Amino acid sequence: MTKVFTRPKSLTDKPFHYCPGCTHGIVHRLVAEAIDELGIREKTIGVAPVGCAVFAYEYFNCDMQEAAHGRAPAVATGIKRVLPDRVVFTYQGDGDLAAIGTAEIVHAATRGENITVIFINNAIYGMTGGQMAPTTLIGQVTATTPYGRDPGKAGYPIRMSEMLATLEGSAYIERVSVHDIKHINQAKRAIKKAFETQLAGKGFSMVEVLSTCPTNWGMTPVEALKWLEQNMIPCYPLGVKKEGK
Amino acid sequence: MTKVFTRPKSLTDKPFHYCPGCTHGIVHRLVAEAIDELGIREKTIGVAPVGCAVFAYEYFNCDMQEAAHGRAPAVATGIKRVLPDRVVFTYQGDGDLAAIGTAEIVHAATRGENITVIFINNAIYGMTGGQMAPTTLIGQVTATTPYGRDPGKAGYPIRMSEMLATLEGSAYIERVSVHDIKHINQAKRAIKKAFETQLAGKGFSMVEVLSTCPTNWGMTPVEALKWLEQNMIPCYPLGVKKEGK
Amino acid sequence: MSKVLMKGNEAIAEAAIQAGCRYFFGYPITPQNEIPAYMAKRLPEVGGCFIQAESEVSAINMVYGAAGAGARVMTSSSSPGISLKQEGLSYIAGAELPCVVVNMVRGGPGLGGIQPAQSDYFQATKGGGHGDYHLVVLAPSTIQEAVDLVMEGFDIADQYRNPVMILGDGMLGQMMEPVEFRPLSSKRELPLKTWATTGYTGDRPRNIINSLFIDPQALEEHVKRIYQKYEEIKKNEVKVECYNCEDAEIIVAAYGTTARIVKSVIQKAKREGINVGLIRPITLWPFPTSTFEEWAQREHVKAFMSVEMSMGQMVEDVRLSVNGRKPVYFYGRTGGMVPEPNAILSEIKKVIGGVSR
Amino acid sequence: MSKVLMKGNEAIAEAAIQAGCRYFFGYPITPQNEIPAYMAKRLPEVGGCFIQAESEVSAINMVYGAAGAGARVMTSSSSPGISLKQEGLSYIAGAELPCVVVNMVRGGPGLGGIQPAQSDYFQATKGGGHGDYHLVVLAPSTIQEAVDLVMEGFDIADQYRNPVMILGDGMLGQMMEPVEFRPLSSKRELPLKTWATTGYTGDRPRNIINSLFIDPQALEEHVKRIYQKYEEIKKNEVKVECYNCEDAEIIVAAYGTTARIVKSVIQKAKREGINVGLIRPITLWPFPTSTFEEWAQREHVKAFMSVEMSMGQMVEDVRLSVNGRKPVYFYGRTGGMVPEPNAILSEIKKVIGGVSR
Amino acid sequence: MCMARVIFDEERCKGCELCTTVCPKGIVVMARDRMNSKGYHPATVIEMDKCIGCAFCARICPDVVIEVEK
Amino acid sequence: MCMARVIFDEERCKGCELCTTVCPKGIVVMARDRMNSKGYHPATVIEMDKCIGCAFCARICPDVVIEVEK
Amino acid sequence: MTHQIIIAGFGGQGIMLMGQLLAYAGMLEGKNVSWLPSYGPEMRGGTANCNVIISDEPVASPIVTEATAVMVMNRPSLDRFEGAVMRGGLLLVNSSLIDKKASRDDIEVCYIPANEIADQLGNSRVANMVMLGSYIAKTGAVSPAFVIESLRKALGPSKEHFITLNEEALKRGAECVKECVRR
Amino acid sequence: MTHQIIIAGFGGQGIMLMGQLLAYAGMLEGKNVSWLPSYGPEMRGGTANCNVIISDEPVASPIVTEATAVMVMNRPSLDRFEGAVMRGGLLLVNSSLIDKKASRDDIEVCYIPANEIADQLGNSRVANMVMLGSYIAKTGAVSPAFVIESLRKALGPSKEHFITLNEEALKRGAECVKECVRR
Ligand SMILES: Cc1ncc(C[n+]2csc(CCOP(=O)(O)OP(=O)(O)O)c2C)c(N)n1
Ligand SMILES: Cc1ncc(C[n+]2csc(CCOP(=O)(O)OP(=O)(O)O)c2C)c(N)n1
Ligand code: SF4
Ligand code: SF4
Ligand code: SF4
Ligand code: SF4
Repeated sequence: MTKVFTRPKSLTDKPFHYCPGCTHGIVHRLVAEAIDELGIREKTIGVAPVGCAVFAYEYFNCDMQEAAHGRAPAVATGIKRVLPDRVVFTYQGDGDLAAIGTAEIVHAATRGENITVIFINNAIYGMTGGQMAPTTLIGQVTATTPYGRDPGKAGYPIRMSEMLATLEGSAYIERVSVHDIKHINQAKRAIKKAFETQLAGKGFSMVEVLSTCPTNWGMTPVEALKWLEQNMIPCYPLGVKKEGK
Repeated sequence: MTKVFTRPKSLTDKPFHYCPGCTHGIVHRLVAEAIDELGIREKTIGVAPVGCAVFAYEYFNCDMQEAAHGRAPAVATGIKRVLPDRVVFTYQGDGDLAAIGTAEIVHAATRGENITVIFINNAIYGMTGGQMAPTTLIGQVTATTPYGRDPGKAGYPIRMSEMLATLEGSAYIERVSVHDIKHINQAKRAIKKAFETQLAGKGFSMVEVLSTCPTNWGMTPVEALKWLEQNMIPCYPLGVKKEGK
Repeated sequence: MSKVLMKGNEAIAEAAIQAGCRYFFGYPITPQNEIPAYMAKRLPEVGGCFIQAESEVSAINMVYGAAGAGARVMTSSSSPGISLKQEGLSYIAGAELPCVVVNMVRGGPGLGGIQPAQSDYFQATKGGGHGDYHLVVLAPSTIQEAVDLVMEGFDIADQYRNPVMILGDGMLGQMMEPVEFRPLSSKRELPLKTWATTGYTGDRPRNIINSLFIDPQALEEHVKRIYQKYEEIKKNEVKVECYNCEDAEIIVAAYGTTARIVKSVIQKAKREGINVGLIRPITLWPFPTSTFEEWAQREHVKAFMSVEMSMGQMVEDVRLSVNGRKPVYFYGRTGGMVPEPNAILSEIKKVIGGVSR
Repeated sequence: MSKVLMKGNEAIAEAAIQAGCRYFFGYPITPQNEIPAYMAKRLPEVGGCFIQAESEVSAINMVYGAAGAGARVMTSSSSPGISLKQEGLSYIAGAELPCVVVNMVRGGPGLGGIQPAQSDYFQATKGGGHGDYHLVVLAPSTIQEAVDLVMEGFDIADQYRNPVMILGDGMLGQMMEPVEFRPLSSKRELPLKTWATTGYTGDRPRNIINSLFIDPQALEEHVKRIYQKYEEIKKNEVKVECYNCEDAEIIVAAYGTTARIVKSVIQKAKREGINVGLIRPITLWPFPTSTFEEWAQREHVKAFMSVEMSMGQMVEDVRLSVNGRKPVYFYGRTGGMVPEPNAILSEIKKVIGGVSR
Repeated sequence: MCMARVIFDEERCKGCELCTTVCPKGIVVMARDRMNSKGYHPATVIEMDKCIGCAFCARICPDVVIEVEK
Repeated sequence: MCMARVIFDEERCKGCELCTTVCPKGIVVMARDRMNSKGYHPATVIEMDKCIGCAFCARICPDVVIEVEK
Repeated sequence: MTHQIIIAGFGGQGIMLMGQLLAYAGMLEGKNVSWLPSYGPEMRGGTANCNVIISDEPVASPIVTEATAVMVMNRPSLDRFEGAVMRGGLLLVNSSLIDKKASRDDIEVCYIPANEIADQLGNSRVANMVMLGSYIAKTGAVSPAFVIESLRKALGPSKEHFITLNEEALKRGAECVKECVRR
Repeated sequence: MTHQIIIAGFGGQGIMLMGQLLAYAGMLEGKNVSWLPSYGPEMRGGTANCNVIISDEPVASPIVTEATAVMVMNRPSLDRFEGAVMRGGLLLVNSSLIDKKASRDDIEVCYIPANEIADQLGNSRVANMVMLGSYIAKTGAVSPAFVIESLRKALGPSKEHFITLNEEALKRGAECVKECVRR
């Protein structure tokens, strides 16, 4: 018998600290698989965010930098400009990328910075205990929208992929989900393609992954996947948002 | 004989400090005229940026706050939340709004903050002596793109109006120009409409005004208007980008 | 009024509301998340407004706008977030706007950790932002004191048109104690906010909130005027607790949570026949310099020791105050480690041994 | 090598390039705009890379990334922009990354003005960011010294893996003086950057650039290790100039541009028969404490006076060093006003009058 | 009969049950009878001979608990 | 003949010449013979009787130098 | 008299609530009290513990380093906090989940089958109240009536039906502690 | 000997360049020199001035408060800087643009019709070089040859044809200064 599914080499042995059923783990694995398959682990440098994925540097088996909250695209820019032949990726949550890090992601994209961004949209701030994210759905109850997100006061969910797709420097942007096997496979293809975009020197690539936070959504992991499918996807349509040149 | 054209009441008597032929002056006047015509001067609070318009608080004859560089939308948010029945506007350059203030403008827009933004796109940093702005055209020579803006290194011109139009909270966004009388008149209509949008409580409104910086472009004022028409408009198409509900 | 048992963070939020604060702009960060969460829940009930800003930078600038519009307004954060607010704080001080800013300090530098620390003392008291300015810095030691100081903090801010910082730490924010929301003991005559930008109807000069003075002479005058205000604050607002200082051989300087631990140590020391005093600055700026000066002149006081959850920051202000009259020692833990009573006591014994040798 | 006449800002930029700096991330702000402009022009010529970042926050985080990748990298700004970099600086210090940061100080607080000032001393030396850390702060007084210190600054940064700040002011940045780009007099053995994230090929442990230590004990150990490094720096890197101190009745402490003005004053005073000395800290952190200690013990020195373009910041470090042995006075102008020689002299005379009375 | 096998690194399992929802054969279940050292009931396969080696369980597992052989 | 008049606040003029480019009658010119205290040659109208009061000059003037009567 | 208490267990066992109820009850009795949680970055599945002080004197440090009593609800907590009990102090062990015995002989140890009793009551989630009942009965630190009043406050009026269950749990905990053995 | 010079005029009159050429020439002569501009926020139309020091000693403060010589190219500069000339010092006034006379009588004042001379040379933009020529001739602070060498550096090789014009301007300035009157 041969192994048909095994732990990717680009993950360390360290068990994830994520909550049970948290899809951060799935996406970590997909990223690692893509890196393995492209054979680029030795030349990949990852940038971890501040968010639940803050310990990503302990999981990805490549050189890593831990960025300040929201600044991963700037940090990645610094690395990539020094080492243009290396592969540089960031892994960021929606608080990190779509709130405090808005300027950094917009300008990395408009600069056409040749990096890959893995963007975890779980509609909430996980690490700090379930506050509203810019991606929180209308009506969604969080620690800082106790009466449900009211767009009149707290604004509307932000579609980062669509917004960044308007920028000339973005080369490849796709939104995927990991709520079932079919979508996990599609997510994997997208992530791989994002890295390939970078390898081809085409510029900024980003994959937005709709994800769950069972803990702060107050659901079981299984319920959370269902909620994602039923509530997030209608608000955040899946698919390729940009595919350049 | 009656006055058919006179200094608007919403401008103080103070002469502008702007360079000869700088269109900041035109836009100031248009804003003041709109405020006059809507009869809202007494309930208007303006927010000045850091940029050549930093002294705007000396020119607009209403209560004013001077914001930190890029933060005018946040300052305006603070004011508007405290005084929801007042009219609050910001006046910002492209360094202020499209570079350091990216996060603030994106989130004011996505929050549907009921404020009006006058956005001066002159493709350069005026006050600091002619550095590249995010809006600088490809090939344009500036103090920090001495070899011309190379998108491979310094990125692409950013179209803020188009980008912000993707956000649900933005109610009215139009791009105008002031390079001739016809366009000045159109700019005036747009600015007035932006204030009306706020008065109607519809949410975030912004008018992007293509403008000149003869000094840092190294042109006479007359040449600069021509350059604007011939070079900026093709890159920044005029027109309404968003008109909501 | 009766006492309620509350978390420090929640009590601080409630105190702000009771002080008339109706606007809160913040961004999540451990260990102060209960403050925005409480505000998000309570402010709509009292007709106020809570916004979760897109960042700490935005939050402090929303505070600027709201304060300039005449409102009582607060923000809170913890160390890295407070660093991001430094430009804004400098602007607020420069434009002379009143507001209250809470820093529930955690271990640093960088991302550091989330356990309690006092390593933002320098940043808070010397001006983490650029230029000549000061925050009024209040360092509560109990939740009751936190509540009282928040309420008074809003008054101080309004009276002097200056930002006030509440410097707590993760422990103070997370612990629960009984607390009473009571009217301030001293009522201040607060000036009307005639300077606020509320609309220029012509019945007063046009109001401008600003910190730009392009003429250096004008800027210098502006700064000097602010510094005259600071002299007033130094004269009127110093708060300090002296505990067991009479007959003390050694006086410990400690603030906030650390001061509580030192009190435990003092009781312990007493049982062992050692007389230890505590000077607990409640205002870190203005610093209770003269209190230290006075005790430094007492014969029985042989030495001072600053105990902090840092690598040694307040100790500089202690040294400046003691000014060479007596030796000043330091003991600290940092990075989220809390000094243990026994360790402090043994440091004290070492110093006493050394001094009397 | 021959001398060239250069603006301070441009000379600093060129010095960085000569020191092997190939990456610059910055954002425009007066009065340092010549630095990014020069870098934008020169870096492509030497195979380097200039990026005008979208903000100072981004710039300092690009520096973090590039430094972590092993490059010599610089950023520069002026006061408000430096405030925005405080979080990033704290991260860089926490992650122990070498880099050089230039602050061409202007008047504050807030937007303030654009004329030269020294009112960011506290921010630079005490840690404007959160947590326990220090920058090495170098304060050149001439353009030649600026050039030399920038070049050595990169070495210091690399040797200790710590950010180095060049603290200038608008005047130093804007003026021209002859300058020579010469090799450093002392060559250091610099450690290889084996810790840099350049790709994990397996021939070394996996490299991680990080400042997060969730376990407080680990964070404390980390901080203490950094502070041991600081002790090394204090031992090895203090730089100070003593000028005319022998026989001086009064010693003035001044740094940077102000020290130049004080030298003019000293010459003037000499002509009037007054003996004034100058201690000019070149490293503001580590501060030349022992130099002050030594001179404070001399009989002939009756007093110290700190002269600054601020409301009084370095004076605290002077007091801490003198530690009560002699009185310490302060004279300052701020907000972009430059102290006039005559005014300084008359302050000196007042002090001498007071002390000898 | 398909020659396939799944191996659970039970210590890593957090009992989230996601794997149990995707198995086309319905053979992945939670081992209610035992707990790992983290206090979770681990997932397991009861009728291994039914396994077709599709690796769905492995692919959805957020904690990389499962290896599949075929 | 159109009864219209433009009035220049010459001290405010910065000599940018924009007004001269938009006048449909071509009557706005720079007064090369004089300078205001800021050192600029101000704009002026030579043949006022040709003015139709369209206010184009006023509308493009960045410094609100011009008033128009009709 | 000063009670210095440490309570520890898994997250989800109601550790924090136990401490808060104790503190609240102490406050209702007019004592000085404090409650201090340990807080960490993990959202779920971590360990939880808190310090409670109930005292006639004002509370100086809220940190308990020498506990008059420690309650451990799971095995790792026993290992970690057994040493924190002061000489002569009290250790309460949830014997339902902890098969090990305590190792010190200078303290009093009681084994409370808290989960078993809770299961008997039909709701394993009240194991914490069983343990609390034992503690109160053993030490008299606060009166059970005040604990119930506190619980009523904490749960809100809608959960009145839970109160009876919790009251019962407290009582059963109190009864069971009588079997406690001094070693 | 220390020359402490202030040069002032409109932005655009080449004030800054005058100062830089002086400093550069001083450096080429082996003197210690410094050049300090005043800088402001306005991009255009403001006034411009700079301080130059040329000295045998190392330059302490680069700020000139008591000038050995002041050159004013426009009227506002005369008003502002006349007082900065040290007793016995030199004031050079661009009489083409300044109709007023200096008011002090404890200094030497020369009136140079710099713009007129420049216009005669066919390029009003070299008025600054005329003024510089006068200053150099009057004080001998630096040699004209070094000024020309400096100019060559500043302009770059492509502008060689300008050099002759500037040389001529320097010379004419030098000549005209002979008519200077001590008041
Ligand atoms: C400057 C700063 N602000 C705030 C924080 C606190 N913080 C840590 S993680 C986080 C949000 C994380 O949310 P998200 O990016 O959505 O990631 P998730 O945890 O959901 O994966 C915040 C606000 C911080 N560490 N630094
Ligand atoms: C935090 C901060 N960074 C930088 C500056 C310097 N600065 C002043 S204005 C300006 C840019 C202005 O450009 P823009 O917004 O395009 O306006 P314009 O001057 O062209 O009207 C900059 C970078 C500052 N004052 N504060
Ligand atoms: S808090 Fe949410 S995002 Fe974070 S690890 Fe837990 S489930 Fe995942
Ligand atoms: S620098 Fe440019 S934008 Fe600024 S006032 Fe002058 S012309 Fe206008
Ligand atoms: S998906 Fe993984 S972690 Fe979840 S129950 Fe199955 S094996 Fe365990
Ligand atoms: S447009 Fe205005 S400022 Fe320009 S020349 Fe005409 S009147 Fe003067």
